[in-house]
Amino acid sequence: MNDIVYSARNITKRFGPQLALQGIDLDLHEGEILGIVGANGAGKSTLMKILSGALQADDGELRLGDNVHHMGSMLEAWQAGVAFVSQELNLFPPLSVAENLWLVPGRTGLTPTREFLTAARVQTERLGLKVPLSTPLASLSLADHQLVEIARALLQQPRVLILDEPTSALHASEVGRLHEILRGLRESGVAMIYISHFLEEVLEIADNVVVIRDGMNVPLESRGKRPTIPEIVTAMLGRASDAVHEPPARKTSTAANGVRKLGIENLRAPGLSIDSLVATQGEVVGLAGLAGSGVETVFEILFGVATPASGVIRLPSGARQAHNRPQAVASGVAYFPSDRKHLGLTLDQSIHENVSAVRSLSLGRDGPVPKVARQRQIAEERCAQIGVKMQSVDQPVSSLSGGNQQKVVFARWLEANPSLLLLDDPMRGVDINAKQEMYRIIRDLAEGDRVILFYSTDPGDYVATTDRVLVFNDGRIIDELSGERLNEHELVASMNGETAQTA
Amino acid sequence: MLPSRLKRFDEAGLLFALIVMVLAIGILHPEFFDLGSIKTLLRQSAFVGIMAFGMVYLVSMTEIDLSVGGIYAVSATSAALLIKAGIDPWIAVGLSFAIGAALGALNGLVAVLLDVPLIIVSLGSLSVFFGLNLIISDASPVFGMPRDHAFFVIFGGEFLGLPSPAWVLLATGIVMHFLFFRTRFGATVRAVGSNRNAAEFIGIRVGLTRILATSLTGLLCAISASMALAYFRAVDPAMGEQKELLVIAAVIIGGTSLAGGSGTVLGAFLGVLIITVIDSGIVFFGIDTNYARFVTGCVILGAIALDRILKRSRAASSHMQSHL
Amino acid sequence: MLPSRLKRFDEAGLLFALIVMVLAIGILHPEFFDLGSIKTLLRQSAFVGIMAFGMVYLVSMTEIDLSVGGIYAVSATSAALLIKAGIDPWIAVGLSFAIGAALGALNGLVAVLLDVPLIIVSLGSLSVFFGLNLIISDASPVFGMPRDHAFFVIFGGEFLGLPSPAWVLLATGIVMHFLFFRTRFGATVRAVGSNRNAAEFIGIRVGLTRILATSLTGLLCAISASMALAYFRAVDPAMGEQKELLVIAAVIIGGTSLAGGSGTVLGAFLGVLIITVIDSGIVFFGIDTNYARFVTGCVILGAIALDRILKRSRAASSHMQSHL
Amino acid sequence: QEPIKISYVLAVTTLEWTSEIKAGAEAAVADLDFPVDVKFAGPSNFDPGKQASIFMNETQTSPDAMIITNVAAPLFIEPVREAQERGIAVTWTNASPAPDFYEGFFVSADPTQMGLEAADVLAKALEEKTGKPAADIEGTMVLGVCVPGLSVLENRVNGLRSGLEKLMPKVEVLPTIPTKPDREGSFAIWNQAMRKNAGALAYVDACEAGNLNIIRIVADDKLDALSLAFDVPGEVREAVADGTFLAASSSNFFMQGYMAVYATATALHADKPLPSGWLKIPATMVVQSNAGDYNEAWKDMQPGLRAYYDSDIEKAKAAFEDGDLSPVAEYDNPPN
Ligand SMILES: Nc1ncnc2c1ncn2[C@@H]1O[C@H](COP(=O)(O)OP(=O)(O)OP(=O)(O)O)[C@@H](O)[C@H]1O
Ligand SMILES: Nc1ncnc2c1ncn2[C@@H]1O[C@H](COP(=O)(O)OP(=O)(O)OP(=O)(O)O)[C@@H](O)[C@H]1O
Ligand SMILES: [Mg+2]
Ligand SMILES: [Mg+2]
Repeated sequence: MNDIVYSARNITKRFGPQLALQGIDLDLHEGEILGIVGANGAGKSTLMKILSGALQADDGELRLGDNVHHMGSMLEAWQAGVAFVSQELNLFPPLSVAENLWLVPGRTGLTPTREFLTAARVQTERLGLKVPLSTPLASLSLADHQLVEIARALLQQPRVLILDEPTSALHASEVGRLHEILRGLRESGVAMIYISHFLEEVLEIADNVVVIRDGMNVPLESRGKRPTIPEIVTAMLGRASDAVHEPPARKTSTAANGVRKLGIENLRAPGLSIDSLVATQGEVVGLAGLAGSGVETVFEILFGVATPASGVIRLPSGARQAHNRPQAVASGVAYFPSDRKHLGLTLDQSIHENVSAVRSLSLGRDGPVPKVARQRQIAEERCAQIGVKMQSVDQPVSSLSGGNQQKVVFARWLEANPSLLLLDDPMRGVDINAKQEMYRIIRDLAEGDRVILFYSTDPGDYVATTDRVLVFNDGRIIDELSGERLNEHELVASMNGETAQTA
Repeated sequence: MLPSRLKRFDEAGLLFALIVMVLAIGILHPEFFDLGSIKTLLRQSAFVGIMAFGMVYLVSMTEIDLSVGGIYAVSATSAALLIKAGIDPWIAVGLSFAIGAALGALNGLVAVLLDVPLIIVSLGSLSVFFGLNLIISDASPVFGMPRDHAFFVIFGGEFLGLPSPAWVLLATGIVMHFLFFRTRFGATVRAVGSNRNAAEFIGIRVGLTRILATSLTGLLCAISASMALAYFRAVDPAMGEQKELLVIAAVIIGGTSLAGGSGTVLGAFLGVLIITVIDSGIVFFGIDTNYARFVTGCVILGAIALDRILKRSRAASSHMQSHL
Repeated sequence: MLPSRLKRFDEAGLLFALIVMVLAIGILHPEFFDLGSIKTLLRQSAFVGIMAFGMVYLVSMTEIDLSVGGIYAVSATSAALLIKAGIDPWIAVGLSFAIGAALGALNGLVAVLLDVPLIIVSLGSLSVFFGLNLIISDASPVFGMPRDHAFFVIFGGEFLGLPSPAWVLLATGIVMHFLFFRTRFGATVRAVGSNRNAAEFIGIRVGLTRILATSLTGLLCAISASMALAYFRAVDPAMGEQKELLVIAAVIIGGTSLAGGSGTVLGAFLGVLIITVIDSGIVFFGIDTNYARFVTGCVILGAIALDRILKRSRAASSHMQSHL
Repeated sequence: QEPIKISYVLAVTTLEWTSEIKAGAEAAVADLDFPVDVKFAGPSNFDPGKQASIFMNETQTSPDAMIITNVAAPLFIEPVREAQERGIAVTWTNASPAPDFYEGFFVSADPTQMGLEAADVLAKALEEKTGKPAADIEGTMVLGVCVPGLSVLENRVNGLRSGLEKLMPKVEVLPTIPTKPDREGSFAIWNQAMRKNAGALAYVDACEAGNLNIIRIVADDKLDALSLAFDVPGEVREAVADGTFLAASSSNFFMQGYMAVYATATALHADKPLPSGWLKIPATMVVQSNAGDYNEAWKDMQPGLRAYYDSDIEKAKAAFEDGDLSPVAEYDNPPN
């Protein structure tokens, strides 16, 4: 075909002893959105980094149009019209949104031009970013960071646009807006690569789907015109998925005496007003809401980061409200943060150091002179349980793929053996199989004497794990979904304030 | 309008600390408000301040240059030697600017080639530059400048009632502030400082940016040195010694964060003034030599504490406001 | 087994640089291999090295303490004054350890309370401590120690053929290495240095960790000071001046990264030796006073370059190997 | 009667010779029969840049006169000029105001002369020790200086070097080694230098820290080398008294401080301008024979040294009153 804009042949990449990519081929056509799927650690991001010049292949050939192109650096890629939205955000928090958008190689001039600023404003508004361009990036949420990164790439007016998990921190409505923009670009002939672990999303937007497994192309055998999710999963894993997940046998809240519970009464804080929230042991309670609805504030208060104006809190461990993080951790509260890069991990330390950090450092459970051999062994067991794809527990966490890093965040908090788990989007960027595994682990954890509060940007996660969902809007609980009503459709409607039925 | 601007004005705490100090000295010792006293203060501040502006760029890139005093010394000595050799002072000083910028660039180049932080390189080049200074000056002072030449008259003297170096300080300050916050180069410096990996990742020429910043710092050292030469009309081999800590102190007291990505030229300016005023205060209060250093340290800590406490309360109050 | 361990031995480049330097001096000037010469070198290294071990902890937490020289001075002077006042040297030195640790803790406490980096606080406390030293010593030397007392005999003398401070250096080095890599405290220090936000997030008491680390550094300064006191049997008011740069140089040449999260006590030890050997080399090669500083700087840069180039080629070769 | 206000700017406030200056200055104040206020200032560590800025700040407090302990003339010439323009009298001490500015009033001992005298002392001692005439003595000598480019120190070494060359032409005086101003730093350097040049006839440092370390190493290693000190801190004085050290050549900072204050105050009191020229202070060579008296005088510096130097002080006062001053240029270009 002669409308191939960008192609890769026999791309091979090693990291030390590990073969991350082994002879991958890829063709990208004009006006095509190519979905790429694969399990965590399959090599998707590595391939994208090579396509965008951020990494160099050990072997293989890249062809841009009709010419062999050596992508020596990202600068070359930008210049060749290839824009890249990477999985790990590459932004500058102290700089303003405008500066972040403007500061890409190839732009000349002393200061941003008026035209550029206008274009930037239009672009960010289309993506749904609701802040002035002069706002420092640091004050924005993770989702907004992701939008800025996408806007930066779009403003480059690329011929080829690569999006590596662009939606992992986005809410459904933002995803919708993005897809609309991508379709527009497709009309104008831009070729795109779209990576996501939300397979529905990929199927919805992509013209074609490529599956990568263990650094190799896998043929996608489809019986119909378009592949189905089970077919994709089979290709990704090399076998049929273990369990097509069934929603849990939901419990009804039993506020029996003697069981551990979390109790919140008359909680008042900036942007938050809760009259009563009770969660008992064995329950997984979903807290859902759109951006700024107050869920994060609840988590922060329970974790001792934020101080409420008033209210009574009783933690499952029996302790009163914690006033700082050490106290919270010591009282059995665990907070699985969504921002793994900044809050979740110490990226340049080894996996076993990361896994043991809470247990050994915050809680001191391993004594003043922890045994390294034992720590490594525990970390190995934990990582095997959650399915972290790694070479050894001695490698730095930064060398893991994004999804596998997320699993390490999960692992380190499990080590705390907490009685109250605050899960803030714990499955961000985790592949479908691992997600099933994490659903199961969360359910199992709930079987012990724990209280679990769960938040996710993916409505499907609530359906898959929680017993009931409290819907937040503007700092108030406006709805409670359980039983029959706990399905994706109702949930999204309720979050958007469209509760037709009575609560 | 004004109060809200003031609230966003990050250096208010430092300015307040400075004003408190100035008033404390001036009310008890009105001679301090003499024009002469103010002039001395400004001239002193200029020598350190001009260098500090360059260091703001480096610190905001999470870099520290310990060799600024050495660059200052070599620039001053080479200008003086060239003038003695009969070269026109304007040209000699121009050449010394080139030398300063080149030494700075050399620092940056070595740091980029070895891929190490600038502080490591400057630990070595600090000695190299001061050593070079001893070699070219033969460890002797350089005297005998043509004191009637326009260069010495203009920059060694006053302009509109203030010492010329004070005007140069002001001018470089404005330029450096503008460069830092309003230009592509400044934004690149801040970007590299805030997230070097990301900057590299998106294809910003990090090495080039580092070299440009060190070279700019070198140039500013040379400018500062030329002001000192114009005023002192002679150069001593000990010139520039121990200046690095002074310069770093000004930048850091000024509020430029070592975490990178942000910096304040205005803060460095206030930092320099605070340090200089403390020295004046010690003299005006006639503090015993044995106690002077102790008091200096306490006042520095006090100024820092005042600044941070004000910042925090300001942050808290603006937080409160937003709740209304 | 051995070669692979050697490959993982990060300090090989430094060790190589040191060996090259020692051989270069020793082959041309065999007197350098005198036991006496080695002893001097070790004793001298001990004074700086013991302090550097504490600074490794701080730098790996992305902190810098500029006041180490001040703590060293106050500890030495207070021990000497207490001894002169008739207190038993063992007790006096013990008290001076407590003073050193307390001054260090004070640094940390102020930094935590104001929520600023240690370097800012130490810019002030540097002056406070040296000022304190002048006040307590009345800016005069303290001498006339009971030189026959066991403390002076033991630590001012030798043990098993080497200067006692060298043994103390070794002992503190081993303890500090172990503490850094094997204990909860060390791991906490590294975690805080690697990602302070993440450490705070999981409930690590970051403030406490910072105070403990500064206090440990203060203690090590006092230990180093006691070694100097034992050997020189006198204290100058200028003692410790400008030691901070020497200590920081040792740590950074030693390879502890300013980016935080990792550090090397062994590297700091080699860094100290390199600096001391350069001084010896200048003397043995009889380098002219005017050139000495220049040469010192060049050798420092050379050692750093050698280390980094070896590190890089080692990284490349281990990469290559893995391809086979 | 308003006291005469003098600001005395020291080069460093923590070395013992500084307290000697202070004691001398205070003794002068006590001797004068009109009120004089002397205020001391200066950096606590050696930092000429800082000293210059202290000087400038001091001039702003409007004293009647300033006395400067000069170590880096280029940094003070302009500030001094400015001070003089404002009507402040300025007296230089310690090191001369350099070539540009030889018209000032300058009070100091002559470091070149001190070096020459030290060479004399060394030659005599070696003659005694070896039984040979000085001209026939062979061997090496090692000199050190801790701050290259500091004229006081350089002149001491230059004087010593030229004296040695004249008196003992067969002795090889090695190139000056760079030592350090602090005790620990200087110690390692001297230790290595003495090892490299083991068996030298003498080791001499122009700096205090070096002197102290040489004493220490000579005693510890039981070396048979001579040494003498410039500067006379307590440990050196004791070492001279007990014979470890051959001699100590004192720049006589007590008299420097005394005469600087005395001359400056007298001139101001008489409403006369300060003269131009060098009021030379005799240097004191402390050897074992006079060490007892000298050390006794130090016990209570102000009356002690005042009495010890009484006749020298009277002579210097007379020289000042008679205008019997040497040209300042002699400091750097000694007449042959
Ligand atoms: N810098 C590195 N050093 C060593 N190994 C690496 C490095 N970067 C990636 N790897 C390894 O390469 C493999 C592929 O990683 P990659 O990030 O491409 O996965 P991915 O498909 O993007 O996964 P995810 O869905 O979790 O983002 C993983 O096994 C990972 O551990
Ligand atoms: N520190 C604060 N100061 C002022 N307002 C705040 C503060 N923290 C939160 N808010 C406000 O409280 C509301 C709830 O915010 P919160 O971060 O809890 O939302 P969220 O549900 O976690 O949103 P997201 O999905 O974006 O993470 C928002 O309107 C926010 O602006
Ligand atoms: Mg990935
Ligand atoms: Mg949130």
